[in-house]
Amino acid sequence: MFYRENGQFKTSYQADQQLFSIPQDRWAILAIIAFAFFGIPMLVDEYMFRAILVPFLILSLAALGVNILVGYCGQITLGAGASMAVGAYAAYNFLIRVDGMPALGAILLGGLVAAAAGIVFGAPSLRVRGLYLAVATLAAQFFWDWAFLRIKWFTNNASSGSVSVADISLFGWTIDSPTDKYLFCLGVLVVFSLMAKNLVRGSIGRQWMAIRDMDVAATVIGIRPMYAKLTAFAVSSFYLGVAGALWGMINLGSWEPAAFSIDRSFSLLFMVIIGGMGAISGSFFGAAFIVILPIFLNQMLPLIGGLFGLEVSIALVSHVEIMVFGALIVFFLIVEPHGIARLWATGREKLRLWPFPH
Amino acid sequence: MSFFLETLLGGLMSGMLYSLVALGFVLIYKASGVFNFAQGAMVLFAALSMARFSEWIPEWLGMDNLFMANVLAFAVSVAIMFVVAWLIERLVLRHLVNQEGATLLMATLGIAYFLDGVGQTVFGSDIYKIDVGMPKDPVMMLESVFEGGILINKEDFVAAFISAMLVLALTIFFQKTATGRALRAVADDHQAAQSIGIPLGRIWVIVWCVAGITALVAGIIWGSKLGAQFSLSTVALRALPVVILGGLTSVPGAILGGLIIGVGEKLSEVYLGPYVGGGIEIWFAYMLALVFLLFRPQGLFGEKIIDRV
Amino acid sequence: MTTANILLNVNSIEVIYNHVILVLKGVSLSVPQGSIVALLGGNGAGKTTTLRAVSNLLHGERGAVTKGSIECRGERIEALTPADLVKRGVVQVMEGRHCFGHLTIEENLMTGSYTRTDGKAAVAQTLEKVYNYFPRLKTRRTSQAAYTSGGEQQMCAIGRALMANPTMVLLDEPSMGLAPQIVDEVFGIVKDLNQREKVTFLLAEQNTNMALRYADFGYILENGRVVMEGAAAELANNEDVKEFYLGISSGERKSFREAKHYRRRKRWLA
Amino acid sequence: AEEQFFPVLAYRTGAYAPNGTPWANGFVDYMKLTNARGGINGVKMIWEECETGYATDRGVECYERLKGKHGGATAVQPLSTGITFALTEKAPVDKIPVITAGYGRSESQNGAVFGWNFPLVGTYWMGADVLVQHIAKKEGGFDKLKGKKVALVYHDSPYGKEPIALLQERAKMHGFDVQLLPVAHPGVEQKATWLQIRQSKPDYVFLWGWGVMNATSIKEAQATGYPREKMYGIWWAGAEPDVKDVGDGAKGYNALAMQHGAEPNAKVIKEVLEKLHAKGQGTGPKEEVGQVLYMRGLISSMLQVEAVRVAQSRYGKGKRITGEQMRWGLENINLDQKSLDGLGFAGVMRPVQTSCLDHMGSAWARIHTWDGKKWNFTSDWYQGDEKVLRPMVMLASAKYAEEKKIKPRTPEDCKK
Amino acid sequence: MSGRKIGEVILDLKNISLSFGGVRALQNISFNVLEHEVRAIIGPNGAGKSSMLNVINGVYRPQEGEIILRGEHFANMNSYKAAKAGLARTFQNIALFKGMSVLDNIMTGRNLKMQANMLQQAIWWGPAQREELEHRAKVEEIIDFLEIQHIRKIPVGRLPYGLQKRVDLARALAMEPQILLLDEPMAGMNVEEKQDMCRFILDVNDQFGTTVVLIEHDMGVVMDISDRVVVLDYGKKIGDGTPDEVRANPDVISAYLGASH
Ligand SMILES: Nc1ncnc2c1ncn2[C@@H]1O[C@H](COP(=O)(O)OP(=O)(O)OP(=O)(O)O)[C@@H](O)[C@H]1O
Ligand SMILES: Nc1ncnc2c1ncn2[C@@H]1O[C@H](COP(=O)(O)OP(=O)(O)OP(=O)(O)O)[C@@H](O)[C@H]1O
Ligand SMILES: CC(C)C[C@H](N)C(=O)O
Ligand SMILES: [Mg+2]
Ligand SMILES: [Mg+2]
Repeated sequence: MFYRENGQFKTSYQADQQLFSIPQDRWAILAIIAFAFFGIPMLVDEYMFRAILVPFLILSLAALGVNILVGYCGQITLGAGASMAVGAYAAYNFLIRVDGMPALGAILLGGLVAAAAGIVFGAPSLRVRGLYLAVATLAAQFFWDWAFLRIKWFTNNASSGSVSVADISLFGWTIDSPTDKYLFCLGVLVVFSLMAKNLVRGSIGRQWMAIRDMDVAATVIGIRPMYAKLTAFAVSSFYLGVAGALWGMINLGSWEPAAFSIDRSFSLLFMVIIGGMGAISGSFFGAAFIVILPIFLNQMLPLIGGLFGLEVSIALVSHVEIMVFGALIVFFLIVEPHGIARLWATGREKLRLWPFPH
Repeated sequence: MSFFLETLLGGLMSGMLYSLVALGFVLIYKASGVFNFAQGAMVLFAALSMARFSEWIPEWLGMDNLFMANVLAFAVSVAIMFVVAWLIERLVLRHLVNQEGATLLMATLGIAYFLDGVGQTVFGSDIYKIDVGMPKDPVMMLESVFEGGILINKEDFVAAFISAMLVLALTIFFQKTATGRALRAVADDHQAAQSIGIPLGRIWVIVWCVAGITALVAGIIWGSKLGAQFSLSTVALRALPVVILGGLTSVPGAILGGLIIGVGEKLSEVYLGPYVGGGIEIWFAYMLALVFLLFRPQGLFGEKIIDRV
Repeated sequence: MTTANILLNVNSIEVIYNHVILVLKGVSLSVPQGSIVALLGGNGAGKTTTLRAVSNLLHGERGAVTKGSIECRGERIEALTPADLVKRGVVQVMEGRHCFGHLTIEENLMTGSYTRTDGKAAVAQTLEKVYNYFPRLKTRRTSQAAYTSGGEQQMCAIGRALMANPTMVLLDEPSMGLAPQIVDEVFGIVKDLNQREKVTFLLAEQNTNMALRYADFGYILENGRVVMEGAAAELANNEDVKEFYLGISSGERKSFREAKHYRRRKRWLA
Repeated sequence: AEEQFFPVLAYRTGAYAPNGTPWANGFVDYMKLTNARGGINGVKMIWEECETGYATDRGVECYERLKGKHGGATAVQPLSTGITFALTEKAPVDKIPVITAGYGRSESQNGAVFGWNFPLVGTYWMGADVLVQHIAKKEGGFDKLKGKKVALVYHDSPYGKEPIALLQERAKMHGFDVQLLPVAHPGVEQKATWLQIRQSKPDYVFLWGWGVMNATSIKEAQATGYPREKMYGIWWAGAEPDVKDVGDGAKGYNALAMQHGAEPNAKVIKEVLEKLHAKGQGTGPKEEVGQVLYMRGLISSMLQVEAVRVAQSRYGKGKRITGEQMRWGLENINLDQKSLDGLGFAGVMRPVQTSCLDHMGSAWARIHTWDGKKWNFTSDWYQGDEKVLRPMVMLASAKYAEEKKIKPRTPEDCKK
Repeated sequence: MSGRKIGEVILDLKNISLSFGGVRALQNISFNVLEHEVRAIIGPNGAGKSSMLNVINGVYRPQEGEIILRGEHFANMNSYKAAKAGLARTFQNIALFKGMSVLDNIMTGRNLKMQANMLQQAIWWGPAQREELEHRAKVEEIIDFLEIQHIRKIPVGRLPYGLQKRVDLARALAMEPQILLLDEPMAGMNVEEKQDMCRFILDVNDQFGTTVVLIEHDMGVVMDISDRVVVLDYGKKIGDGTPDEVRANPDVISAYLGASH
């Protein structure tokens, strides 16, 4: 009904290959982006920006990176946090060691360094696969955790191992207020999402997916696994590195290696699986689920308890929070094993047929 | 020399303990193709249950016999792990038949969160004591051979012995029973297994129950060493390199992997650590596993990864 | 057909995949005790889906029977698990073989006997029987199934189902990928089991020629609907069936070289 | 009536819950007690808890969430050195004092640079200094420390690294060796650490642990036969959860007491039991009231309450005060023995006096030892050595000021 | 017959032997393929037919023997080299990329011919888009040719078996191969569908001059459309010649065809 496609004809392959080939989608996306840039800054308060929106944007970017590797190229990784850390510390070092280094430059260079590290630690994927690879990527995770904790040079000899950056600026725009931070991250995310979408719909994206779905067949049609896997590691790590740099420099301001610990790696993987592997939009859904749900539960549970006249102790809230969180993960998987993005797609398919059931 | 031996022994002992946790992973993977991230949470849950019931039961029954209290607590915990297995099958796995590995893995993560939450709600989040009478003080041995002798930790010794027995029992269970074959079939292809009448539900309950009991034993041993507390669930992270090094599907692999990792990480920490600032054992363990994988991508004893067109 | 000895009765079922894809649009069929019933139809007609619905394997494909009923010996079976069904003697041989890749051929066969309770000796006897039917399997008994050839895997899948000593077998494309000789043999085995051991077969087949030769009764499925049914011999003589399913027009087999470019397919229903 | 809002950053789940929970119980109980006593000149205290799990990012999230609630946070106590580091730059912007009683960054004692950090009653440098003084005394003088070896077993985080600078400074002065042994979060894997200790046989082991790490260290010491008598923990490694399930194995283990130990007989504890727990309004189990970490929370809370009282004395009795006014209050705490006695803390702690330039306010500590059942004081009072500490604090804070382009406040600025 | 003209030897296999542990899948097999011809390989199950194809395009490395492709000797062929050299194939156990749409599956076949670098692809507008459209047009021709327009956008995992086989063929065709290796392309199809498939194969052979190597169990098909047939039996070659010669060969009859054919 809402998706009435009758009467919409495509007269060229170009039209058919557009990002969002259904006009309704295209307009919806544009409207969302416009609202994100202009509407949200007028509507929400500082807390929303700092505690929810900025983390959501940055983690979406990171999830995008993980999704490229896990969802599109089928290489499960548990070292995403390490890539973020590499990006963050590299960007930090560029910023403080190179005079006049612009912040954006440092962030992008951080991404590149992370990409290089990603290639090195992705190399085992040429031999090791599946869960074995997943666990092997933990080697990178623990190694970098250790390196940033132990090698003083990385932290500019800070005795505590905690580093911090002052407010950063971009072409004279000092990014210090929460709204600035939000807009900056949003800008980065929009550009990077677009690029990710382009990559995955182009020939490199198809190579990744081919490797994911059936690598022997892929080699037979002339795809080199080495090239496909390592580019996936590189691109993914680049995204993660940029996200890490943003996380450290924009969101946290000061951080220690624990900010990029194995928990981060896990939660990024969750985002991708819950959100939808192999769907760009899945990264956003997943990040929203993982970032917002715990905060929401944390705030709502006492209220719900209050409704029933129960005084819910803080410890209990925390415990119930993780219980509900776990239960919801399972629930969503049962409803749709392919993630929220697929759920969304199915819903859309139903809308197209609506009001007929089939 | 005697110090080297001590380190080696220490490594072997911790290796045995890792094996015990690794075994839980292997069991479930082997039998259902699921990589069970909830294993750590199960260890914690089981340990908490053991610790709390051995404290509560004497209170309720007003008795004062440590041994009896432990026996009863163990029995109750076994029952609880059975219920957990049953619920997991009912509420989760049953609905995810024939789904991909990643989906199932994710589901076990959900289970892990849930168990962590329930465990702490029901049993509390303090450090609790598990006292099954493990000897705590060290003994010196071979004092005549080495100067100062070598120090052996009795507790580790007992623990290693129990692990070895458990492993033996499980190996027999897998190889001598018809269920063993059915388990492997399920791991390969849920749907095909169903189509020939293997009752997935029952198989899963059995496997998770066995894994639960393994977790209980691991929980008791680790718990009596470290206290039953939340961080027990992180011992799972120590067991992961063991699992992949030994091979996800191999019981003996879990043992040998555990020994290699245990020895490797202790030696590295003690002999290499000081030169680079210490704290290297965990990544060293993973690197070690990774190096092995480069030569044998399926781990030491894992089933060969099949790719054919 | 009398209703008295109907073993399986499928009553205008509707099947939906993934909540949105409607595949079966009211399929009804019945399988009498001791018969061989063939389910024919082109690619995507819904043969496999029908068999899955009967054996309750739809669940794992995220499909569901949304209308109609399925009865086995008068008992509704939609709610049973596949394992329950196997205990009642109904076994499916899945399309695309689905052998347990890591298990050896012999282990694969042995898993088929999981539900058996009649003792080791009886099982060993059945194993011997299967090896007699498929000598090739015996020579490959110790290799892992994933490394056997396509045809060997197909034999293994069929043999595995026979290990359960079934009273009814749902066979999904048994001839696929088998050498002509073996195809003959497989159908021979089907006939043999049917006549000697009174095993009932519901057979989804593309090889219409073979299927109609051995079956008693046939249903033709198109687009999720039954478009034609009748005794096998009758169907085999039907002009349309001859032309479209047997490749015989005006009494003669046409050379594959002569096939025309334009679309020839006639549909009974859109 | 007016209300004064306090965020409570606590951890009651996860690996650090056994230690975080009693602290939070004491912390909240004192606020309840204050309300029961009629508030601060009639101003009621309200608070909201947020679970950080001792994780820095979640701590920051909690801070952001709570800082603006109920008219704004008065002060925040993050209960983690890592979170303190993260908040150090945010606090001046938001104008919310960060109180870190007994933890945090040691150089933040210098209020001229760290205008919003308050490491009241103790910093890790001061703690480490006292420990060195103590072992020197045991050995018979600082000169006897030459050639000795001290192993530092520490939580591998900003917290654990904090004392390293001081120990190295002292080591240079007296010629002893420091062996650094990091333990990764959460600290249950220490076998290799203790094998190394067994090999190098240090004369003393200092323990800078938190959560299960503490108990694990003591158990490993037992398992490798290292004498517990030669182990000294910081005050976060000297409470009941650290030793109680080790039982006899912990006998002889020492830890620094941040002035107080377990104080079940203190007047204030009697009052808490009577006014709160007897009425079922207490926080946490009754048995734990008065234990070491509970006391620490209670004292942290009391210092905060007293700072509000001080601030009110300047900005208006019975009025709600802002974060900025709170800072003034914190810089002008002057708790003498008499006021402490009045509050029920007689015998629990020594007087505290802060100033704009000294945000610590007291540098006293002593040792207590576990006898298998309870903690007993086993040393005299020590005071952190100004001559060692002051230069280090000045140097480090000057470096910080330069990095962050902060202009240190002068005594004149303080008068404003 | 059409205008195609059988040419010289394009692919020559010499003394190929391949074994897996104890299984001797291929024993000293030699045969050749002429340019533009349709060459069939037949034999009982497990004879080594698929293994032969796997050897030709480098999935398996034979222990002995060599492959001569257009005069060039390949001691160790690998899949990438084979693809570069113009070999394409379909698979017995369909090896499509399950998560991708039909269109994307076929587009992967164009991969070797696409040049845009990663940065260009990320930006999309410009060279990447131009190239993409160019290849899309080629792919659409194939889609047209195989009459699978209606399923273009559907993920292949959902397609019925027969259509999947057709997509598999489309993907191979997209590579514009000189030699097309087909492993049981008609398994699981009914007569009518087989006729379609034959038509496609013959058309490809005819219009593009593509050489076809075909494994098939349906003798009707093999006899009707192939120019020459090689017969394998448990690793050994037992016959080689025109369909009529092979049909008359007593070894072949007893090993494979059975009396009825
Ligand atoms: N898991 C699934 N999800 C969505 N659609 C499906 C699924 N399985 C089958 N279908 C669709 O259902 C229809 C019928 O498929 P089915 O496999 O039953 O056909 P079939 O008659 O067995 O065909 P074939 O002879 O090719 O095996 C097809 O259009 C197919 O696309
Ligand atoms: N990778 C492998 N490892 C072990 N054995 C193998 C492997 N590939 C093939 N084989 C064996 O080699 C023999 C030939 O197999 P192949 O697949 O080539 O047969 P085929 O002629 O294609 O048979 P079908 O007609 O049944 O497909 C079989 O016995 C098979 O088991
Ligand atoms: C309670 C604490 C603040 C101690 C803690 N280990 C720290 O970070 O310093
Ligand atoms: Mg089918
Ligand atoms: Mg084959």
